[in-house]
Amino acid sequence: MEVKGIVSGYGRGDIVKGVDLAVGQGEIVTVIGPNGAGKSTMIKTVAGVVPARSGSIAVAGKEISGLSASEVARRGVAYVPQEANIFRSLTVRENLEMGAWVLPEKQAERLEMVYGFFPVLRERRDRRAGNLSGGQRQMVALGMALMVDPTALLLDEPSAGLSPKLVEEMFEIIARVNQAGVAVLMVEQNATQALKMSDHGYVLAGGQVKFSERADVLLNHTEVAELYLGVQG
Amino acid sequence: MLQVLFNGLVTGAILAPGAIGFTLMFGILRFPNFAIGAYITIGAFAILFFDQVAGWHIALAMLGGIAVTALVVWLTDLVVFRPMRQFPPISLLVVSIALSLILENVIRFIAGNDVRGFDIPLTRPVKLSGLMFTSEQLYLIALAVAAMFAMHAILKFTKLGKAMRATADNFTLAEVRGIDTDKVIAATWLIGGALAGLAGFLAGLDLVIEPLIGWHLTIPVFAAAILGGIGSPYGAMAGAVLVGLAEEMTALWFDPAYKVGVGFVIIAVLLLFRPQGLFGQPEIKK
Amino acid sequence: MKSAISRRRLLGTSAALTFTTALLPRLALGSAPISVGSLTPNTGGGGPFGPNITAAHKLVAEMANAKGGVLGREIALHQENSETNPETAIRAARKLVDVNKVIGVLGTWSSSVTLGIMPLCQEANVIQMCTSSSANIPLKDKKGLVFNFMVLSPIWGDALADLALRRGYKTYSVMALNNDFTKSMVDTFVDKVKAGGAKVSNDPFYYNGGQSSYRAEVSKLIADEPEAVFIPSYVTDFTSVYKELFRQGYEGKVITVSISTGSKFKKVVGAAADGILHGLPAPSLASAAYKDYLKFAGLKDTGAIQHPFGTAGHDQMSVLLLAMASAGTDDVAKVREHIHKISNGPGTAVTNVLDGLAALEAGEEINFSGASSDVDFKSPSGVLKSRDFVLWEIKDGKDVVIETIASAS
Amino acid sequence: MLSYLISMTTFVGFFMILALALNLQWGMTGMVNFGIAGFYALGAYTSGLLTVEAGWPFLFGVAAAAVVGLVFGVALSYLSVRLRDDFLAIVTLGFAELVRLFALNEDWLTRGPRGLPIDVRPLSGVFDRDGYAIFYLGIVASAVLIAFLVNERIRRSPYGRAAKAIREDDVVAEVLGKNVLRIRIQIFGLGALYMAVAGALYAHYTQNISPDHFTPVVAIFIWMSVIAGGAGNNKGLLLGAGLVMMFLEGSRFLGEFISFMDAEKASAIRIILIGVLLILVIRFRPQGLMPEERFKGPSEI
Repeated sequence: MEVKGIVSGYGRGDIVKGVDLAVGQGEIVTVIGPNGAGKSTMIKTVAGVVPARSGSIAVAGKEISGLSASEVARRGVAYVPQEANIFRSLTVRENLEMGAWVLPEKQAERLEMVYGFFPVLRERRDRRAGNLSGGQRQMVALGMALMVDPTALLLDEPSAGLSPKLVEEMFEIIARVNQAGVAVLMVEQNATQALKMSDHGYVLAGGQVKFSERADVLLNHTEVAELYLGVQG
Repeated sequence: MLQVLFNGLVTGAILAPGAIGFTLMFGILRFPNFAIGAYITIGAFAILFFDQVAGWHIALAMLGGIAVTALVVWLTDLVVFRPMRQFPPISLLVVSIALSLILENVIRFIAGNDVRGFDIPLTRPVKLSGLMFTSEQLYLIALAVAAMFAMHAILKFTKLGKAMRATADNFTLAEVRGIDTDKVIAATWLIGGALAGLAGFLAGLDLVIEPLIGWHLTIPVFAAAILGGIGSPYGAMAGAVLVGLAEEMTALWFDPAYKVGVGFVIIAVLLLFRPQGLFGQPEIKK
Repeated sequence: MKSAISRRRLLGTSAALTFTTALLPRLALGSAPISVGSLTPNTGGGGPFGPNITAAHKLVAEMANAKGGVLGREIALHQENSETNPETAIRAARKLVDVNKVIGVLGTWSSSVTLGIMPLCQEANVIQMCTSSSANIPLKDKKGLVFNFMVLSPIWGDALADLALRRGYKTYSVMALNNDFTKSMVDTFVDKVKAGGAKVSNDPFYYNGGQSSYRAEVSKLIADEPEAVFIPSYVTDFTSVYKELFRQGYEGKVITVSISTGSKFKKVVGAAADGILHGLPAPSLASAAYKDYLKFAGLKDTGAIQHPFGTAGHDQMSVLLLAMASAGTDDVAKVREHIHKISNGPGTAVTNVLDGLAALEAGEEINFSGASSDVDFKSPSGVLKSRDFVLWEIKDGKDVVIETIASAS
Repeated sequence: MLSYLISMTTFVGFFMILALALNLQWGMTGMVNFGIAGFYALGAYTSGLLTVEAGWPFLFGVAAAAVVGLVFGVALSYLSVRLRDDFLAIVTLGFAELVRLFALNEDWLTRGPRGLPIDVRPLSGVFDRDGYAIFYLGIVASAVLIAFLVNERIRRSPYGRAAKAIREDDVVAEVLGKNVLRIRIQIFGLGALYMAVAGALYAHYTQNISPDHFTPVVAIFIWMSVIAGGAGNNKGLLLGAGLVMMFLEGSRFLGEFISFMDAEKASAIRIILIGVLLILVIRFRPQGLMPEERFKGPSEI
């Protein structure tokens, strides 16, 4: 996935002011940055939820900027929003079925795969998703995204609001999904943990990329560590 | 007392299809569509047309009328609401009021103000251990219950129905997941329109058909939908029966002159103290 | 003095008329038309009746115009819809009065509209002709410009109570549509049946039109199983109410006003309508005026009362036009006097505008009797002296006359 | 024709006051009110009853109407804090209907459907008919002018900008230290006061009121005025009110050209036209004919 010079925002001002980034096949790429840096808007722009005002977004060489969110989903790019990322009033199973809307013929097969990733969801498949615990809700959200057999996942703060133990679990799941050959682009507050499992990292501030490095390099970068990883120099 | 409950049930049965239709549309389109009353009127007149002008059997006329109403309602979306999808709810509310003025007067233009009724003879009641009812009232309840079950089946067991629930639950996520929201919206209008058509039939059976028949049902229908928890079809059904009961009781034990205010009072009290409705889940602040 | 001036003006006009006619021989009616306003309830509560009134006004005006108009001037009819809503009606009346300069506003139906436009009509010295029943109307008509073609509603209550008592019913329940028309009717009805030794078993109550059901109201009404129920109402709500009464198995007598039981009502409820007693101030269906009306309106004589308000509309326009012809002027004060003169007589009896105009032209005095009533007004107020009150029972889907009461008012 | 124009202008004046009131509540502060007819009726009946039954002079009646409008407005404004826009629309509509039902049913006070004749008018003996029409237009016009100036004053003041901040986002406004509840109550109350005063002036102008005068249709016309003119723009909605009245009444003159149609059909067509026009304005001119003026620079929050 190649993102070049995207600009986007709400209302009159721009929030994302020309961001370039790239996600290689099968890679995990993490974007970190302070609050208000435009991380979330950036990922929404890639997902087609917020329209890009300029710049290009290409997946496997094909341009997807300007497409609506549902068209982006059809192209195998599955976005998981940070909040309100499940259908609360539907059962777990119905949620997953909705995930397979664009790929109905593979629904049964994908459902087995997702249950394989998250056995607990199979147990609770007839429960209302809104009544599940926070961790299980995230599993539903992620599972729904996986139903389309995506080539890339876009995750907006997948660990937000989870207990430390669950955060650990979440990252493990993401790693497993990634090992199955899905590229991951995520935005994270838990920067250190996220970078540890990533191939590449970006630091976003003021709507622009401040640093772009291999994840391990970024982790040891003193300035980044001080400013964005909460490590005292 | 049993009789009062039954009467409330009959009124509820008349309100229920309209309330479900209203709440379905609200769930997905996120504005209170005031034209629901005009849709009901269209239903009553379309059925009347097939019944009296075309001379069809009443059951056939009902189905034909329901189909016509569904189509007209869907057309109002294509022509009026669709280009304004992103407008704030209050603008759409005003638009829907204007639309209901238009539809009501198109009917008046064609059919005039006269009172009319379906070609069904009135029947005397049957008395059964203190309960009094007529065969039409049983049909009426049966039709409303059938519509309820049909709605339940659609929402629960069909892919489109589930997608409707999903879209009502979380529109953005539905788009993100690639659900064809245009198709879902079209289905919502068609189904909502069909329910309004049925409501037109039920109201026409019970009341008198004239250009304002649906307008008179608008506020009770709103009240039923809000009472049941807006966006929740099952709640709307229960809400309809409760509004029916509340109206009956006000007229019996308070002052009939204030009956038409009951719907409003229910709405106000409920919205203030339990905005999610009696049966709804609290809405998460986004 | 004033009449002298207007006569002089009239002479002047006719001189000018001859002059212009000479110049432009093709302009048959050279002088300005006489404007008449029609303000009828074409939508809203009066919707089932308004269009008949409008059509009747138009019919009479066209008949007169076809014969060369009145006073040699064309009648220009300006029609507006009151929407049965005084807020709208006031502005419509303003337009009629201030723009069209009408001599009269005819056809208002609900009392709230008639009363609503009265201040501005009185101020502008414009005649009003209405079919409204509020007792407030004569009280507020300070200039004697309002002519009411309907008797006030207490008279209805009185006549219907008489009928009920003579039929021998001993217990009654009463409910009514909540409006001005019914309120005074209920009061007189209740007083009268009580005075007649019968019992009103419920506390009379009112309901609003446009409800989603009338079940509870009907249950409440018949809870004490009265021998008869009295329900003053309009056709729209009464149809729903009656369906409900029937479905709740009420076997007693239903008494109401005939405006609720017209042909459309009978079509909706079918055979179930049999047995309803109803009454209305109406001409005898055999009267020449009523037959004329049916002919002009292109209706068949069905033996049932048709166009209860359309007939009044016919009479309003006829009376106004004949009064102008009789007065020889469109000066309001004179026309007002002549309205009394031609409607009360004495003179040749006429029942339509054509005969009337012809008789006046022949120099006769006339006494107009209308399709809705004999049209005799009390003086100085424009309240009908009397109107025959006809009582019917519906039998086999048809109105059968039981009796006719000459009501004094 | 002149006296017709004078009386129509007077009617436009009532609409303008109502529209200015709605602009305070909705255009400037974002509070929905579909209960306009309710406040209008309260004002009309308050002044009408006090002058007719209790013999108060005109000015006192109008002042009492203002107070009653304010009281009910303040009471109802508490709802605006708790309800979403569209729900508030339904609840306020319900308020208006309850007021109308009260006026209809409590005839011991309001004379119910029989209507209340009001013959009290200021300086009624001084002028002739035409002169009085101009005089009364003057009264209404001054009321419009006062309301307009007050609105403009508010709009330009820091208070008005706070109100606007509430309209845009009341949470943000709260964070910025605005007393959201107080501003909402004050603005809604002031708007209700305008409406009641308009009602009182209307009552003494028409000299006969009944519950039928105060149907929800009034609210629809006023919303049309504000939407057509431009929410938030006081000048725009004066234009809007004028246009709505012109359209409502102007379509009467159209009637003369479609006289081949019977009256029932013609009036149906007229209402259809009104509906279509309203939808077209919202669709193609959502900001109204005169969009709200925006303040530039640091004063904007």
